[in-house]
Amino acid sequence: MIWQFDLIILVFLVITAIISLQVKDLLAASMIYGVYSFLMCLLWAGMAAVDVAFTEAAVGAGVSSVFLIATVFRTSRRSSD
Amino acid sequence: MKSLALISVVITGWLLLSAVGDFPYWGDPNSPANSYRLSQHFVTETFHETAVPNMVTAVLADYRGYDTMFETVVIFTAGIAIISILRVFRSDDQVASGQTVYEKRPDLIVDTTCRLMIPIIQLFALYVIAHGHHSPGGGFQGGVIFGASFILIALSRDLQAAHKWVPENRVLNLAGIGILIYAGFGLVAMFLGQNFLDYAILHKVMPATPIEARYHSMLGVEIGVAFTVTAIMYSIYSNLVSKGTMKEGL
Amino acid sequence: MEFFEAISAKFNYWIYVIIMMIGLYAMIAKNNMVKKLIGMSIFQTAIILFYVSIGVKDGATIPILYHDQVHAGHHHDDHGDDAHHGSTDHHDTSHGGDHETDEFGYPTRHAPDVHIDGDGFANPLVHVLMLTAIVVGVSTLGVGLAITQKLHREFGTIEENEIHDLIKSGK
Amino acid sequence: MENFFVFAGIAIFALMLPILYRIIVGPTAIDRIVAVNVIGTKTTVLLVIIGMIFERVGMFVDFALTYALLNFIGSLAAARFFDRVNPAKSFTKSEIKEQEL
Amino acid sequence: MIINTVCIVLVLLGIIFFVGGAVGIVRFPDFYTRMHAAGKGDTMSVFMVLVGLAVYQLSDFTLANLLIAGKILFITIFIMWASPTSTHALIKAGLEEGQKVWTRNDKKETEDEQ
Amino acid sequence: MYRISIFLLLFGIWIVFSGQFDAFHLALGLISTALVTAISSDFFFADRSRGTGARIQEIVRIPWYLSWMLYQILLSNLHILKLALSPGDLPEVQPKLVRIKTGLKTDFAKWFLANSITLTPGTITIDIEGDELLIHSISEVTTTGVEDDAMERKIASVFERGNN
Repeated sequence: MIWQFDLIILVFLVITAIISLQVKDLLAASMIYGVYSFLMCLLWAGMAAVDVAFTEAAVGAGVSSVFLIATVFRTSRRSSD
Repeated sequence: MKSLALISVVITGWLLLSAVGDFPYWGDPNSPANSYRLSQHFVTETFHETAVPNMVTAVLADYRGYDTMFETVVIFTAGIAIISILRVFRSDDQVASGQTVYEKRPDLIVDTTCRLMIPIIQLFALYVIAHGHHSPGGGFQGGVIFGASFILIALSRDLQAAHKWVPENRVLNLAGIGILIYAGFGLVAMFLGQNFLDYAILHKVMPATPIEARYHSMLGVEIGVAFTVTAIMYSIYSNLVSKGTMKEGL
Repeated sequence: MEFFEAISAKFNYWIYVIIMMIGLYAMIAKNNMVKKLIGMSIFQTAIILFYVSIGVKDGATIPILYHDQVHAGHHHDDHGDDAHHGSTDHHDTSHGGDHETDEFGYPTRHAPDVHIDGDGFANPLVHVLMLTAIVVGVSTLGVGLAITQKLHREFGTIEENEIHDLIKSGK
Repeated sequence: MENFFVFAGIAIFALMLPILYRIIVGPTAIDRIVAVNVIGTKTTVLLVIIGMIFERVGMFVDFALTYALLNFIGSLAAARFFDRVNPAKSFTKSEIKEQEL
Repeated sequence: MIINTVCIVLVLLGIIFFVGGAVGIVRFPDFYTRMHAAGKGDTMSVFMVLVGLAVYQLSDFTLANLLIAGKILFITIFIMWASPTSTHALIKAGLEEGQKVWTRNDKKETEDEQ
Repeated sequence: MYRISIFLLLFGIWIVFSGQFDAFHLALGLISTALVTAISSDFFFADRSRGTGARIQEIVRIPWYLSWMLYQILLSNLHILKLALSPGDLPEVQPKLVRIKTGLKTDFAKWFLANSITLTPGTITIDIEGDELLIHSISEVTTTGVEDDAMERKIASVFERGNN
């Protein structure tokens, strides 16, 4: 457990969560959700949960943002809120 | 509506925060979760009982094998659900493709980079599956990475090119085979007279001691998980990106 | 000061509640389906954060044995029998019940000389519980996105209030 | 040495702040996507540094490698999105002459 | 001791290059120039930091550590391999989206108009 | 021939990944490498008409080129650092779109050229079509630098010496 890193990441997490929900452009929102997932992976790596961090790395970088982008591509990109 | 949501969220948050005082301190080795007998047993005895250095893999595939098997089934069910929600089988489909027919301009730089990268991603995924016992990794992670390599094929070329490698029906067969591999290990153990998913008895059909039988069965189970996860990840992507028509991907 | 210490010692729990409430608010109040699903994923990761931070131990390393320990185990296996035959008395006194065998003559404990410190490794149980939750979470995200696309196919929009209006007006 | 690694990690986290600023204000979506890409690279480095602090780098290298290999997929998907939404142009021909001058 | 010094110097140099990229991303005027900072400020800095860490890893010279250093070098290779491609794909996407190319003359003209 | 060399290449990569040298893990490595070779060996080496000798010559020359490339990347980063930290309203930033023609024939050489241009000081390849490249250049110095064809000659000497 590296408390210096953890404190920084926890603050960043809240910031990215709020941004990704406030952005009106859904494409940007899904990419920023990717940043949220990167930070989560770092947090778990810092908490010594390597397998969880590995899963989050593979899922967050590889597939989850791609799924969101695919849906945004097939529906609409603008959001009203 | 928004103010109502805000009020309810604030009340819920306040209730949860008022419970925070009862939690143990962060990183306390004597907290209830850490001093629980089962957790201690998993840390100290796993290596002696299964010969696997990575405790997470051992607990995942052996001690809690039942749980993991049905998590895999949940993933499989999610894939089936997406197909039944979204897939359209009519060939003259007007609904999905509002756009004009897309002519793909091949991009030389992206195509070349992806071509050089895809086999290495696949090799890395297999490495992750095979070395789940000694380093972080295992069926779930390796499966997702392997699925991502197929997604990369579909992105760098188009969906049809990826379908030439992994046709739709073969994908679903693979997903089913994965679960069958997993359940097969449990059933063989059951037929040999032990409980479902109790791998130690498999030394009767393997050239190994009971401890090694557990070690090797875990690898087999991880391979089954990897099959299912690979197939379902690719299936979800190909359905979502084409709105169920399996044509004109991203 | 006391208040500050109370926050800093349990900072992760505070953040988990805040993140969870952000996700919950997005699920209730946001109008757009994709935003709702992002909120759902954030809610999910908040729960996983809660579980993982319960299993943290100060000064503990990752729940994988050191290379030396694993290697020592195999090393012992190779030469253990010789030592056993050579100095039976000494061995039996020092490792009383470690060399038990089952009815087939196989050892029941792998590498009995390796000592594993219970407090030196992080708690693997919470990691196992949460590892599968992530992959299952991405599958359920996929199901949600598929339902969103189905809605878009039916109604031509993914905004909740517009869908309500369309349903009320009989489409 | 461990203190040095902690310091290096904090420095890299501090350098994420300007990029978060770009994500928050970024005038267009694609600016934000570029910033996300940069954060992905920094994450890879940070994972290796965390491994150094734990003194178990061999275990942490694996998913740094995953990021190095897969971070590319997200950016590529976003780029393909723009490619599909906007009609295909031939940039080396004369269409963007006016921009060039 | 020498190895520690080499590692510290390389990591610090890498962080200085990171500063270049980060400042560039904030200060540069348009999307394309920011892309320069984002795409290139990273390659050399990642190379320096990771090579520094790989050198530190080799301070205890065994086969396992050598292979781990090799893996760290693999990370650099893959980043330097994928980074130009994603830079290219994104900048092309930006041009397709119709991002204006900022030039010195444009700026002068707008200032004159104001 | 190509399949065997791809198999050996991938197995070398596996060895670096794996780090376990007991028989069980080596056997797993052989199986995995064979599987990847079977399903996706078509991705490597698009142009398979070249002879073995030409390939070996290329492989010998590439590291020499890469070391030169590394030096260029260092210069590129120093350039960005200097531009980013220059005071005022960034007087040296004068972006421009440049179009150059290349004489390189093979796709792989073109890919190499495009990536090299992206990595070197102040230039990014936007698009490549036929033998024309569209390049975004950030300042006056780099614009003149990219119009000079030194890099192209170096790449041609690596990949296409045998052809001419």
